[in-house]
Amino acid sequence: TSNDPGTSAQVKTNESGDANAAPGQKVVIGFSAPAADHGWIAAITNNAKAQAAAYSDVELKSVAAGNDAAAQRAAVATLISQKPTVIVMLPHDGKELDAAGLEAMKAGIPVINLDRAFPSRAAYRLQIKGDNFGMGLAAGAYIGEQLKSKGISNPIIGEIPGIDSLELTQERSQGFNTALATYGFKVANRRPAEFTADSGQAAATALLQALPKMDAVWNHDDDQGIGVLAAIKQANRSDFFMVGGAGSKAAIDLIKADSSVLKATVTYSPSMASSAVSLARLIGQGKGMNDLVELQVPKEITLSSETITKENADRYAALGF
Amino acid sequence: MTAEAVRARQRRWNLDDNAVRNLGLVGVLVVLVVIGVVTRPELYADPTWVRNNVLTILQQASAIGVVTVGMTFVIVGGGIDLSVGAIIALAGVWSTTLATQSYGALGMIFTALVVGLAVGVVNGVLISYGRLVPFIATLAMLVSARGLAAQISGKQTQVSTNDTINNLATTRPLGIPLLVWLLAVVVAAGWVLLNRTTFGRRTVAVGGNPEAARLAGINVKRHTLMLYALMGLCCGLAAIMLTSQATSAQAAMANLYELDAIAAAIIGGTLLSGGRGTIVGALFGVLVFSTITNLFAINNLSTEVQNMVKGGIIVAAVLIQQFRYRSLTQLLKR
Amino acid sequence: MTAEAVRARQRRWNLDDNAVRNLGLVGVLVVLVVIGVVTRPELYADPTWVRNNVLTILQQASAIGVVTVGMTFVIVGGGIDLSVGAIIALAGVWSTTLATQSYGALGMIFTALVVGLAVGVVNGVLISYGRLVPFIATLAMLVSARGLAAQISGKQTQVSTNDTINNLATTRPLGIPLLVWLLAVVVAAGWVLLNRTTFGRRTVAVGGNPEAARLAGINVKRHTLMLYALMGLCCGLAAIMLTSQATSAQAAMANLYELDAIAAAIIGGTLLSGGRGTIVGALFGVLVFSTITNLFAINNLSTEVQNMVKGGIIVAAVLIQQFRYRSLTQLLKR
Amino acid sequence: MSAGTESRRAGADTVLRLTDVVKTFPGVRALDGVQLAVRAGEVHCLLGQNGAGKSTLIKVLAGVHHADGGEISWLGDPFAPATPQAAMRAGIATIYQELDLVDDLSVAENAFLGHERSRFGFTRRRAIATSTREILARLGHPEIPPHRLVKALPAAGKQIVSMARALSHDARLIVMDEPSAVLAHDEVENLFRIIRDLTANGIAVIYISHRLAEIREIGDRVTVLKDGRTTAADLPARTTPTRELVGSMTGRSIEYLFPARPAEPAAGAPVADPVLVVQGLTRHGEFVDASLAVAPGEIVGIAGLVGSGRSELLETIFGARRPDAGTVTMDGHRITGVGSAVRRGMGMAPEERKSQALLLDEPVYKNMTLASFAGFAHGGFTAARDERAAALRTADLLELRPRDVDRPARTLSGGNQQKVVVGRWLLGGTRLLLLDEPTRGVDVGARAELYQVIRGLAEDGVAVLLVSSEVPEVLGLADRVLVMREGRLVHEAPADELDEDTVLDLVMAGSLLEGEPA
Ligand SMILES: Nc1ncnc2c1ncn2[C@@H]1O[C@H](COP(=O)(O)OP(=O)(O)OP(=O)(O)O)[C@@H](O)[C@H]1O
Ligand SMILES: Nc1ncnc2c1ncn2[C@@H]1O[C@H](COP(=O)(O)OP(=O)(O)OP(=O)(O)O)[C@@H](O)[C@H]1O
Ligand SMILES: [Mg+2]
Ligand SMILES: [Mg+2]
Repeated sequence: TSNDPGTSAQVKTNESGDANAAPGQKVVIGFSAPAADHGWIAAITNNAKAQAAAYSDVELKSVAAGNDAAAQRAAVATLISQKPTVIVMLPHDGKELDAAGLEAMKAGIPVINLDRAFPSRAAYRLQIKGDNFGMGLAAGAYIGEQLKSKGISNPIIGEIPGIDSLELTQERSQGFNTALATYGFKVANRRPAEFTADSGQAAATALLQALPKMDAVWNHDDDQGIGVLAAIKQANRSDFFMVGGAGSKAAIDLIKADSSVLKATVTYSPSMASSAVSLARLIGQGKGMNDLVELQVPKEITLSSETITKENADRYAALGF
Repeated sequence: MTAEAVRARQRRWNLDDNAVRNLGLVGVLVVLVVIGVVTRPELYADPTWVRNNVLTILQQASAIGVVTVGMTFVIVGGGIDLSVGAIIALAGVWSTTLATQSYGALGMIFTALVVGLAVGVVNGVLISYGRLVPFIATLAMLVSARGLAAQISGKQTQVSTNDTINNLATTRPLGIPLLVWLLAVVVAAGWVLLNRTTFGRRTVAVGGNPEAARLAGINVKRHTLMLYALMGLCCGLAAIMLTSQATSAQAAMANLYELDAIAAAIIGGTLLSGGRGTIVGALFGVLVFSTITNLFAINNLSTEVQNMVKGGIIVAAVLIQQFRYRSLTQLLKR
Repeated sequence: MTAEAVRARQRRWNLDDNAVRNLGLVGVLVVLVVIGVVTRPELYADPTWVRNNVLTILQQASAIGVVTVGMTFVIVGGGIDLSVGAIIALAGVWSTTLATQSYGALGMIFTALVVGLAVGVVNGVLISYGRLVPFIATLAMLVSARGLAAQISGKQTQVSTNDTINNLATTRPLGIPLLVWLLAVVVAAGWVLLNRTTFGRRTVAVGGNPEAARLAGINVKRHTLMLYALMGLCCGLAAIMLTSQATSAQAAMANLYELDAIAAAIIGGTLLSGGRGTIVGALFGVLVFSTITNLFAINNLSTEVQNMVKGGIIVAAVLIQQFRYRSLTQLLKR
Repeated sequence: MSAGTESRRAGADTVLRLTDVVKTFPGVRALDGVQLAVRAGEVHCLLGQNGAGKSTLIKVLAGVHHADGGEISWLGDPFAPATPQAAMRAGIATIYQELDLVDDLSVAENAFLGHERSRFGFTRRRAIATSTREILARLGHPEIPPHRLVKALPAAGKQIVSMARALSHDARLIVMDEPSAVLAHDEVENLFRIIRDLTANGIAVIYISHRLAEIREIGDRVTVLKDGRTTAADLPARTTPTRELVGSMTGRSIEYLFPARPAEPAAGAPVADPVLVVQGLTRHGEFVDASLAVAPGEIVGIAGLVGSGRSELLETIFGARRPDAGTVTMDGHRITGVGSAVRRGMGMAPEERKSQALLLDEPVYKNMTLASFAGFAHGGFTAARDERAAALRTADLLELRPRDVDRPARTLSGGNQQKVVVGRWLLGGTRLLLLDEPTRGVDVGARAELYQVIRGLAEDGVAVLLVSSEVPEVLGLADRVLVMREGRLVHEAPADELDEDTVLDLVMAGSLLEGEPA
């Protein structure tokens, strides 16, 4: 989150000087991600572009994918007809764009499936994604630990997810509930927002009104969290602590300052886009990952969700978006 | 029966026309509150909570309420504006750029109002002088304005660092949130403007029968333009209100406000085809929606159940209101 | 002037009324294609690509095209339907539950059509017999149907494992995608229904002058009900088409299809207030939108620029069409 | 009582009988015990003031409204049509006072709307075109093409289509609610020919009109309504003295229809400069090279057939249409649009009250002050009380019935709506009044009042330009008469130098609907 866009891309620079970094044969990467009016997706696109720019042998053909799955299908169709070396695709919905992935693979273009998974294993060459379930688990575990250590046995826990009809939201909530269940806790009230600050404010206001006493709340997304924090301030409440999600720079700073109810955030980093572009280049050039024995890039990579707290905030400051 | 008697009855009937509709909405509100009391008695047992809850409902209704007042004018004047959410987003984003924020709170407010007004004027010009159908012109504006907002914000959520702005949402003169005062002022001004001024009279005429208005010497095009400009101004104000509430603005903010505002206006008794509408009804319409949201929250309904129930409540609200309306006028008839 | 002259002029003028509008849209389409050719000559140099591109545009237009045909009927009949996207989602989700999928392709198609029809009937009953304003009734349905769809799908994207359904989107009889054939059939049927049957003529009467229709002995309520039922059926069909394209369905699918369909119908020359509309125009309206999307894709515009430009193109398209329309009729008038 | 004897005498003949029929609207008893007996093959005229309940009565017959009390028997059986369709099936066809056509359907489709000929749901376009052509020929208008859209027809043409629809049913009774209001002289003759045809075949006709001359020519018997009650029945249409008819309608007698013209100004007295000067005004296809002038205190009438372009000329003078050539000046100032026209003190009462003049859902007083509310207002705030008072004065002047300016305009009868439209320009400082068919649908009593008002305005120095299809009205009211034919002003003379036949000769040299070239 920032008022001046594009200054904070997460890029792997070539300091290590390993062999893979040496310029190789030219790779054209087709890139498609949904229309971004949300900080996280904007960061995904920015990261991909910045990472591609860091390589002299990579050309990124970015295709904006419009507002829904159908638009993205159309965009990918035109992308395929232009025959890039590799396609990196963050689909609107993995299941809905499964067919598009299959089509590209059939046309001989390796597909790197970013973040939202295609169900068919034949639809991608590499899948690199965050761990939504794990994110919920991490948030739940943190909250459970904190409450347990405070000796609260019957806590009131609130949850503010993002757009509720998305599968990723469901996975996060499931992970959250699973972790809480191990402590014998459960969510008292759940008010979804829409990944925007104003909807976050509305949802949080409603939640606070419904729970005059609360011990902890998990807000799935740091961007909408700006509104959530504002609502908490407007309601003049401080009887609980809050955990965020995704790991925005503003959230990390706030955690470090320890000046608000926000005590932690669980990551879901858009840096995966940078990694995807790096690996797309390797796949295009037929190279493997140096630290692995395998000659080729593996088929699936899942980022783990980490918990950022006051203690480790410094280390993560650079990864905030 | 004597002419006098007829007239007296007639006047009574007319008086009750809108009042009865509003009464129906008050009934709906009461029913919603009663459901709340019955389902969560422990919450309603606490007077502080109740007072807070009322203020929360009002505060959450404030921005959309301001938009609905503007929308009522546009619809009464025979138009429609689908771009209100987009205008709010554009005004909000524009007024929270680093450059604008450097001018301080007044600069930000000024920017939001001017951007809203300007977009409204463009809408108005397209519709009145370009002769575009309002639906199409404002739909195009919706798409364009959101695009421009995304461009300006770099698709980032822009945080407001201006304390004056951010505090608007937390200030409570006389114990009532400033935003609620603002809503009250806008509603009162809207009521006077619609019912007691020549501007309002022209609005009704232009929406009710544009040809008749034109032949009576009213400048229909200019008036239409002014209606959309007014709408834009309301959106600019709402943008400030929302920005202060969320302490930030972004291109996707105020999503689908157009539908909410139109629905609230219509439920309040405004005729979608123009020529008739009430500001008080619009306010009640907004409050019904805001109260429904509150009711769902305190009962922790899941989104999908919420949605299913919400559709039903809307239908029921209109039916109740219609039923009351019909049966009451029936009674008055005898 | 002589009566003959008047009559001859009248005939010429009438003939051109809709044709001229459609001509304007064809002009807009040509301009869009020319822009494509100019900006990406290397793509247009390849005949196979061009052929494929045309088919892609048509295929992408197929589902929304079917919805727009239904929407044209509803609007011509004096109504509006905001719930089309939600109906598609509900029908799509319902027909891809594991239980439904176990009945095979026919079971799925049947389910989608019946669900669409049923929701349409509910809309129709609320509007005609419940006397709800169409805007409110279908808005409530939008909210409820999406909620129900989320409930049924458990908010998961439901994958279709039925090859017959999935292959609908890839089959190409005579080299033309099956979905395009379907669109063609629906458009042709819609044209005949609107222009050559009592149902269609009564639709014009009900929308154009409901009082006159009632006085002429038409059962306006029943007819209105049938219009929404027809709309629902179109949505059911569109749900199948979209499901086969995405090989899956989910509660959020066909998002904002209502706005697209209404916009396409209006741009095609259908009067939002009812009583006039053309099926061919609606088709052109859909094609304009689909071509714009394609143009953006091949030029790789970013979404925000796309949106900004799109609004402008919509306005320009309507202005061009209006300009041609006016100046041509002006010419014919002399 | 007399209705009772009558029916006993010719009971077998009586097809329709209404006894004590009552119909109430919110706040109004529109029908308050109506008696009516109609025989087969007769033309039964309904007379009554504006708002007497005539239209309501026929809507009850047509199944549009449902009676709250009383009995109706049709062909000897009790009858209470639930829907318009039921009435039509029973053999009652209706031509309504307000046009009931669908603009975007063709002539043939309108004629057969609701009972389309179809095969498996497909309209038989050729069949209905053929039938429509036959009916139109029977109506004397073979030149109206069945496939033309109704919106492209002039008002008179639409009336013909309404009649065609009534004739397309196999009716035993045809009800006509002021069918002649939008017809010109020759068209009325044609209408009468058709009515005679119908009655010769044993079909009964209920005929409503405010023109006594027509009733005398075509009617057999007259029933008079007043305030929703039958006040006289079974009057012979041809022989009942006018005094008696008007008396039972209004409860008083009308001595002079037209007010006397003021004495001629002494010869040589300075003639006032004209307020309005129109020069060479042209709109292609509507009217050509129209030049005229109107002086303060002068009433200038324009006579002509329906479709001769008078309305268009008036609207163009008012600035509501843009001229292709020519100028309009008021007091030497160019008029470029409605705004400037109204500012200079011009007012126009347009021809189509519903579509061009009224806010149907707004109260009467707001309709009356639509052009003048800004003048009543103080600093942008409206003065509703002053407006209501002024509107009430006008309502009294024009005998508005009911005399209630707070009810929505929609609930007024047609004639009373017309009074509201004219009344609008009696408020405020109008200096030039353009009147397009100001008495369409207005009853005899109110008409006399209206003439008085117009004359009174002229005496106060207001200039009046009057368009009317009723030649006696133009001759009786105007000081000077212009005759318009096919878009051209063909003759000009002081009113007292013209008589009805002369004007008709001038006007009839060619009629648009007849299709003969001039
Ligand atoms: N829909 C309605 N609601 C309320 N009052 C009505 C309605 N329709 C008619 N009225 C009232 O009923 C009375 C009779 O009206 P009606 O139209 O039958 O008069 P009419 O005899 O046809 O007059 P005119 O000669 O002016 O056409 C009037 O007082 C009128 O205001
Ligand atoms: N909707 C229309 N479309 C095309 N031409 C029309 C239309 N209405 C009228 N006209 C033409 O305009 C001319 C004048 O029509 P209109 O009947 O209004 O004349 P008028 O003299 O004002 O008659 P009235 O006695 O009804 O006032 C005629 O040539 C007619 O054919
Ligand atoms: Mg009448
Ligand atoms: Mg005329």
